Amino acid sequence: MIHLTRDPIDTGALLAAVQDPHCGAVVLFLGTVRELTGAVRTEYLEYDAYAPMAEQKLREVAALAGERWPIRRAGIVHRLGKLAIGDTAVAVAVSTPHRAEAFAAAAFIMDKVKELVPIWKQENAPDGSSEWVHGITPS
Amino acid sequence: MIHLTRDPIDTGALLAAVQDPHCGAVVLFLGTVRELTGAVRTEYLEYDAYAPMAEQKLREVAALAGERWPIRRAGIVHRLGKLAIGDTAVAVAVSTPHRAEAFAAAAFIMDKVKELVPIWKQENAPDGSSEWVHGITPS
Amino acid sequence: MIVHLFAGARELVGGHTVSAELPKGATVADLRQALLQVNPELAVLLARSRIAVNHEFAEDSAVVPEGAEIALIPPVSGG
Amino acid sequence: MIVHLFAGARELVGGHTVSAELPKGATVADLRQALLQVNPELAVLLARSRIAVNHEFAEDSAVVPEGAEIALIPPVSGG
Repeated sequence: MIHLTRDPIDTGALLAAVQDPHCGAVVLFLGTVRELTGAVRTEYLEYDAYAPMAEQKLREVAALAGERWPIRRAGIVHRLGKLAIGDTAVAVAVSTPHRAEAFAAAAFIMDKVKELVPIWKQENAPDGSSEWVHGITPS
Repeated sequence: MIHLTRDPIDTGALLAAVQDPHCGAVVLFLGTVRELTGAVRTEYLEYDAYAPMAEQKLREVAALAGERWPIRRAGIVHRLGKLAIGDTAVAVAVSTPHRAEAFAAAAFIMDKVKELVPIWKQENAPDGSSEWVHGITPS
Repeated sequence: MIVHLFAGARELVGGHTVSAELPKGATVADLRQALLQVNPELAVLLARSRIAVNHEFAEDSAVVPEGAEIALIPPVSGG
Repeated sequence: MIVHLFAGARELVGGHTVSAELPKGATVADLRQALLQVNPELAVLLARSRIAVNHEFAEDSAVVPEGAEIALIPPVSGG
């Protein structure tokens, strides 16, 4: 289950998709919309993507993680469109035989999603102003 | 949400319990019953606990994690009784402002659960034999 | 004094509790000695186990309070 | 050659794509130069952006194949 969606992310379905009888560990990460980033208040976020490339890169990120850890199944779902405070923007789930691998693989996948996948968020403040976030310059 | 249960663990309720508008990250860990541990095949597991002490220790483990990381909410649910392959034995969920903290805190909680909480599992093999697991000697 | 047993200890003894006679002011170490005498079958597991007094792990040097809830905690295997 | 724009780049230009004239055999570096001439308002963001050719990040030295799908990828902020 690796895809983009404009609907709320179904974390139950994602968990079910990665469970495996050979695995003792599942880690699910949810990136949720925070009200405050430092002192800046968010009213809502808008996510956009270069969709075909983003889905390809999500699959590549899962494959990269699979080269490093014995992942049985991995799922990555990223939401697009308008998200309110508390909404889940991204969900990553992996199953592995043992727990240390699951934590490491899920953290790695999130790092790579934030580096390699063409998705952007626009901060929308309570005063009506908005700004696309382009904080991290790739080296 | 920190408790023992004989019923299947409701991971959706656990996730809902830890979500917080001030948090950008949720990590959920599930420890599930594996069919194979090394070459040993499991038919089912039976979990038992010294229940009042175990629930107290689960709360202490969550508090210990809260001293180290800015956890907004933490939940730990451990199942007791007979568990089949694929069943979830333990679920840990934490919410934090940023993701690195959530991964670290959930991993720490699992380490401490395995060290400090009086819960035991009995391996039941397909040949009908069974054995309580007392592998780790505390120092 | 009643000592609660769990998991492998329960299986070795064939019961959920054992009784041990302990004088007032006895320590956890004394309790271990008393348990060994009554239930020598626990010897190997007891050496690897912690003793809980009122739901807290207790050092061997700790005095066992009167009326305390005592449990033998073999190496745990939850999670 | 059409270049797809996203996020801040789309906002700066006021459109979803820009066109740039590129000779056959031109590289990604040439594409950057051509973009700058047509849309100087992209200068600052372009310097921090990657170029994707057929859904892969491309080095400045790479030749842009004919008929390729080209996109300007500003620093990403998903997750």
